[in-house]
Amino acid sequence: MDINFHTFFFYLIAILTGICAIGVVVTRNIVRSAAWLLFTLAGTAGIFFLLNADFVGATQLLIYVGGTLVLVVFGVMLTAQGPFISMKTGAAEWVISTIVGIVLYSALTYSIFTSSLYFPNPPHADDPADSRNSVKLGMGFLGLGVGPEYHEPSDKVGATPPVRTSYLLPFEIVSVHLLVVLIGAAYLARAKRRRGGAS
Amino acid sequence: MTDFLSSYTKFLSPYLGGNPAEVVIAVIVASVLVGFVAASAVFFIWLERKVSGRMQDRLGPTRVGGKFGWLQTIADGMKLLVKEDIIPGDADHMLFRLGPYIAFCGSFLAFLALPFGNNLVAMNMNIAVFFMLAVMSTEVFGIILAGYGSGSKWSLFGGMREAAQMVSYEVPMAICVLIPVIVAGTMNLNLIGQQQTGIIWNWYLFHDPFTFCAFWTYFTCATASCKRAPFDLAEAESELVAGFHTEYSGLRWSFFFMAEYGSMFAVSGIATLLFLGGWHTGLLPKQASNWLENDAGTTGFVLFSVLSVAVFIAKGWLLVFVMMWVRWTLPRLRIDQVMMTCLKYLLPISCMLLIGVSAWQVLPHGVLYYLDFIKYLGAFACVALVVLTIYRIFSTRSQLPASGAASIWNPTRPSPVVMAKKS
Amino acid sequence: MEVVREHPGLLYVAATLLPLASFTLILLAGYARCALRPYRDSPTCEPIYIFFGGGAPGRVPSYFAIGAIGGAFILSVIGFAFFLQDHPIEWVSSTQHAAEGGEPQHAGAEHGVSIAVEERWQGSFVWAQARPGSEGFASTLKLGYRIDSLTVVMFLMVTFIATLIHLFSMGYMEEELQPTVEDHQVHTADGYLHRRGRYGRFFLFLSLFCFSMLNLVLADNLFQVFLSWELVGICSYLLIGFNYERRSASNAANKAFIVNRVGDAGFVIGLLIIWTYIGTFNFQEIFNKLPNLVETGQLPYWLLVAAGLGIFLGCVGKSAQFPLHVWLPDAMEGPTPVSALIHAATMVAAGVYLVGRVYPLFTPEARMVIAYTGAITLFVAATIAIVMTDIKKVLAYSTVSQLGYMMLALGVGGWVAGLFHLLTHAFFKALLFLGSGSVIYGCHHEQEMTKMGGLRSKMPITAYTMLTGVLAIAGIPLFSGWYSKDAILAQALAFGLAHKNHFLLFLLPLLTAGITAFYMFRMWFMTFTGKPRDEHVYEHAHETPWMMTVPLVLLAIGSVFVAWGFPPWQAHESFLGKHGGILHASEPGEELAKLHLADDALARSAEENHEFAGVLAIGVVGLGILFASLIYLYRVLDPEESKEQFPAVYRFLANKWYFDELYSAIVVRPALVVAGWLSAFDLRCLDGVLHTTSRFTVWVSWVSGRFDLGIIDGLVNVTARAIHAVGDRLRTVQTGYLRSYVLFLVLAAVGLFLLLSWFVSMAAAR
Amino acid sequence: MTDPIGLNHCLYLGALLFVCGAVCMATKRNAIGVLMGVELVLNGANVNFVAFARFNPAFQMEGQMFALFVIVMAAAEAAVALAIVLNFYNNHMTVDVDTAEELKG
Repeated sequence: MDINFHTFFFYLIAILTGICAIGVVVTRNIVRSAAWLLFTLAGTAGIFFLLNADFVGATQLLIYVGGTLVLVVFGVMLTAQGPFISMKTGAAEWVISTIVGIVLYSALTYSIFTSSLYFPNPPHADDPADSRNSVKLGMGFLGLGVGPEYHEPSDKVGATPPVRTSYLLPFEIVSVHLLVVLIGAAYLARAKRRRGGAS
Repeated sequence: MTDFLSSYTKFLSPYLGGNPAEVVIAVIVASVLVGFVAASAVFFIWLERKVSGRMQDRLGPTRVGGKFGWLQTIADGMKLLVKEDIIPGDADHMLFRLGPYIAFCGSFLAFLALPFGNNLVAMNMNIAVFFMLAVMSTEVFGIILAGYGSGSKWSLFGGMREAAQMVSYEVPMAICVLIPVIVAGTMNLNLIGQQQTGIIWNWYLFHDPFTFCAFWTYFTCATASCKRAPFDLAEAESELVAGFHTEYSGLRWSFFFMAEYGSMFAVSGIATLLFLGGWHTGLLPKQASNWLENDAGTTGFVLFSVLSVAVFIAKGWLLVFVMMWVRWTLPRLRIDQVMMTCLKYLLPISCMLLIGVSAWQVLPHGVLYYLDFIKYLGAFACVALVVLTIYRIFSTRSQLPASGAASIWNPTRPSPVVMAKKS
Repeated sequence: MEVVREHPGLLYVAATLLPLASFTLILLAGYARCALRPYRDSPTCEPIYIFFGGGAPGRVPSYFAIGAIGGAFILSVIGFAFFLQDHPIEWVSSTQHAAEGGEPQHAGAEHGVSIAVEERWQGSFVWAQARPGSEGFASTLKLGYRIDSLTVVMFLMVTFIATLIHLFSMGYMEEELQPTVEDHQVHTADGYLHRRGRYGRFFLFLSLFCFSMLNLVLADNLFQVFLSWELVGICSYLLIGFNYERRSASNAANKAFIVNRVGDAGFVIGLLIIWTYIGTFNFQEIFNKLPNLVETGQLPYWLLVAAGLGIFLGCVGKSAQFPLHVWLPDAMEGPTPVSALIHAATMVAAGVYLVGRVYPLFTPEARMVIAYTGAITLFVAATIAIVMTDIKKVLAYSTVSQLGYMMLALGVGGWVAGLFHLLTHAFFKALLFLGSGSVIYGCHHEQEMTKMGGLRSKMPITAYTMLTGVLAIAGIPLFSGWYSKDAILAQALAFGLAHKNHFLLFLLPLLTAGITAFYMFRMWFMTFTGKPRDEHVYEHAHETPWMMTVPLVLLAIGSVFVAWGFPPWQAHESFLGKHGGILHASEPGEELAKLHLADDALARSAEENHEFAGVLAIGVVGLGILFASLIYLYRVLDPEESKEQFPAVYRFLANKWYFDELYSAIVVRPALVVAGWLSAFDLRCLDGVLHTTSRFTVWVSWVSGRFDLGIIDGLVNVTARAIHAVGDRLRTVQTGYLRSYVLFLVLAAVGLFLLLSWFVSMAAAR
Repeated sequence: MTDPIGLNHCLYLGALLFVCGAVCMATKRNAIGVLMGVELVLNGANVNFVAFARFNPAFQMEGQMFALFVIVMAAAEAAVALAIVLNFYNNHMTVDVDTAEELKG
């Protein structure tokens, strides 16, 4: 038994996250569901921290928990009217869904398992300093090459300097996409006068 | 977790060694932080009462615990601890219970990444300031859940307002935080603090006009995101009874207050570190400060650390005091005005500042050389303003009538101020 | 600045383009306003709409226009200064140069300049090329400018007069500023016509006109002249028809336009001949090539005559010469400033200007035609002017008459004299027209002289400035008209002496000089002296505002001094027209000499006969004035009586020599008859063919339609029904429940993963 | 339990989150509940991405980049989805997705 803190906390957080995720599914009350979802997301963020992805974890907290989830709960409150808070799902549907879910999970674990048999874990560098890469993420977003080197296929070796992946373009696309979504969502959700509302 | 604490293990491992040491250290650090948050909450509540009292020409607490009512908050806390724990019948029990803890956790987690002095930080993160913003943003969720879970319309309204306000104010606040981050080139609060070593004009507040403006913008947003007056719409007494914590009492209620005062200090701490030189006094030159820390032996190091922590906490408290000052000075805004302030004013201003500071960063060195005097100018102007204000305070006090300020409002006697105006 | 110093000709290009800019601005603002009018009530559009002028007409367009033309005037003055630096003109000369014979010093003004100086005053760019890359014979159309002394003087004249007329118009068109203008001359079912004010539109047209006129003067080639020529024509059309609701105005505009088309047809013929045989439109190139072409016979002589006459026909139309003069009097329907600017001072002078420009193209035969055309015109018009009672019509016929003088001068070889008269005439005719405008404005749009009289006391400035103009046009010594008219008469006399059988060419203008004086003084006396004939008009008459009197005064000063030389009492010493003066500098003497058309003896004879002709003219003019004062001032003779004594003559003159009736009989009516025939042919024959074709087409379509419905649609329908049946079976899969779709999705994912794992294991096992 | 934490552990967790999200989508009748399911699914994917970033040096950058983009996309998707839900609510006076069956075959 070589349980260090890393392992211990991973199991702890992973199990709690899993339980909370199941809680999201089984809770009938939608707001409680949201609370479970909050814990799931926070747990996921914890997993990210454990996996040395500080920046992603913090982003997860800031955007998911502080933004998206608040928005979702906001939506719940805007649409909540007594009976709609917990809408009952039929038992048959529950049974079917659960069976399908279990089958899917089995399929997934099976494929993970088989693939790990044939493709063993790649060796990973366990140096924490190496993985604290928020700076590299930022450089990637700014268009400086940070990915693995890629050599242009060419007759002459070394004719062109190796290219490294950078993420400026996707970053810009996502920015524009967010802006468009912002406008679109505002347009969709704006207060409309009902047609023929005067009558 | 090993990664989180790596800096501490490196520092302490010779003395404790191995894994058990990590547990012990983690526990100690957590207790110290919780203790600090609780203690400062206690202090702030007392301070708030005294400040509001003085501002309203009252004395505030005077009796409990001796001369200044030192123990008033402790007494209140005792009362809250032993109060009956009431959960309304219509409330959603689970969410009602959950709310205060989520709020407190969000506020408390922020302290993990807050350096109180050079390397005096629980978790020396690369993205410390981002982390702090992130975890503080989860605080709002607790409040929403509390507002919803109470099953009361006042609470629900309070929660909704809180949600809208916090989500909106997070945006300009984050942008304002980015401004010194751009100047510093790192999100590591410890490094940012180190970069401001030296005389007062090394503070990022005076680095250039944009950071100067960014400080005020940030502080406004921070006040709003702590839901402090004049932005305290979530608990507006005149409209919503007590807002999201209408149904709360006892210990749960005090958790909300711990969370509020905790996040007040947290945002003040961020402001201190980003703009006001962190743990630096602003009086010692860079060489002297470095000498004291590194070359003056253990005594110097300890002295330096104690001084750092004291200076940092003093600065944080000063900013918290300013928040209280503002609370008792300005009237509360309407909710639409609050949102308008954010979206129509603070957001564009912060965006402009961001662009401006980025432009400043890419200015040619030759130009920067000539623009460097701005920081001296700003620093001297600010210091002069502070000195002038203090002088005015004392000189004004000497001009007050001997009977004290209270006599001005005594209706039976003609007011000296009015008389002075007439003559 | 450096560019201007190196190419001062560009100043003139800029001066030309300024009015175009003003035109464009006003036009765009107008478009913007029209586009915005439907939205003028919306709060966002309203400020923009108001910015572009809003609902009511404003003064802003006139500021643009007057600014543009004023700027052009200033540029012209600056350009003149530059020009004098490069081309020394002697201000005080003496006749001994001419007497000494040979090429005197003044020739240096033309030939002494170096090539570099020539380059500075001209430039061009390719506008269109028939065969790109080849810049040769009859392939390249260029736009360009070439500044010589004629251009310079014309620019000064046109811009100066146009500026003043713009200023005058600001006052005259005042009532167009109202949002609703009542037109008393147009009756509708609801009484008088009400329309929107057209202040901006007026200045829009004026600006376009100024641009066109300046461009015409600036041009260095016939093609560009032709473009401007047509632009000027369209401006004239637009401005004559400014009050287009009036039937008379729209008719007059049409008439002017159509009559000009006749002239322009000749112009185009001339252009085609030049293009085909000479291969270029550039004046200099034409003149350089011409002698060689004529000598070698590559250009047949009769074609050269035809080309000259064709171009002259264009000039006849534009300058309202007999027999195409009928449009000009009718053109008086336009607002008076327009009459002053276009139909007196500048545009009609374009014909004369062009004749001067292409002077070497005219063979002696062509010149004779020009001379006789001018002579007939000047006489006919003057006789008609005697009986006209409309103040503007009198001036219109006097314009025609004076233009006849210019043509005559050109025809008899007096190049300088003709263009000299063009310049002086512009000043005093603009003055007279503006004065008449002032009178009309002061009398509330009363144009009949029979209702005026005694206005001298009511509007003194107008009266005395107009008197100056009358004296000038009559040819009283020391007034500008005297110098130019003397020059013409001297030239005509010299010509008549040289060619005895054409002596009529001297007698007619001499006689007409007297008639001119008579009818001009008649006009002045009827308008300003004596007892008021119509009390109502007299009561309401008033002096006009400063915007209208200031131009009058300036023009009066101009009509006195513009032709002065040193000493002023010597008619042939006028700096404009003297031998060696500024106009003489650009006389195409060299080109004429190459074509053996120069006649030095004639020129010398003209110099010698100058004084004799002058004395004769003064005598005739004095007689004319005497008659006029006897009849209209002192009332010794009653004009009504003479009218009754010579009814046939009066009717003949009052009906304008029956020109309109003549044209109606020989042109208009036959044209209408032929048009009727053509219409009948169109209706019967062409339409019949068309109807048959269409019936056939309908039948074919019906057959095709049956085929389409039965066979093609049938196939399509079968396919569609099959697909519909299949879809009907399949649609039950789509339950409409979102969650069942998710379940399908998950099941599919399960299948996919199992398949994937199987593949992976297979691959790995191998 | 005795293995050091490796790729597979994270993948199992991601799969669990994914399956929970899918089942959540299939069972919740509340439109916002469906939306939560989507968030869960995306989180499962994110866990996988970050795990690959951690354990496969070739994906060290890409994994985290993709995780970030997924988070941003999720935020955008949530905004649009909520707007749609609000519209749905305006039209049907409920957020029960089973009432949206106008398009059934």
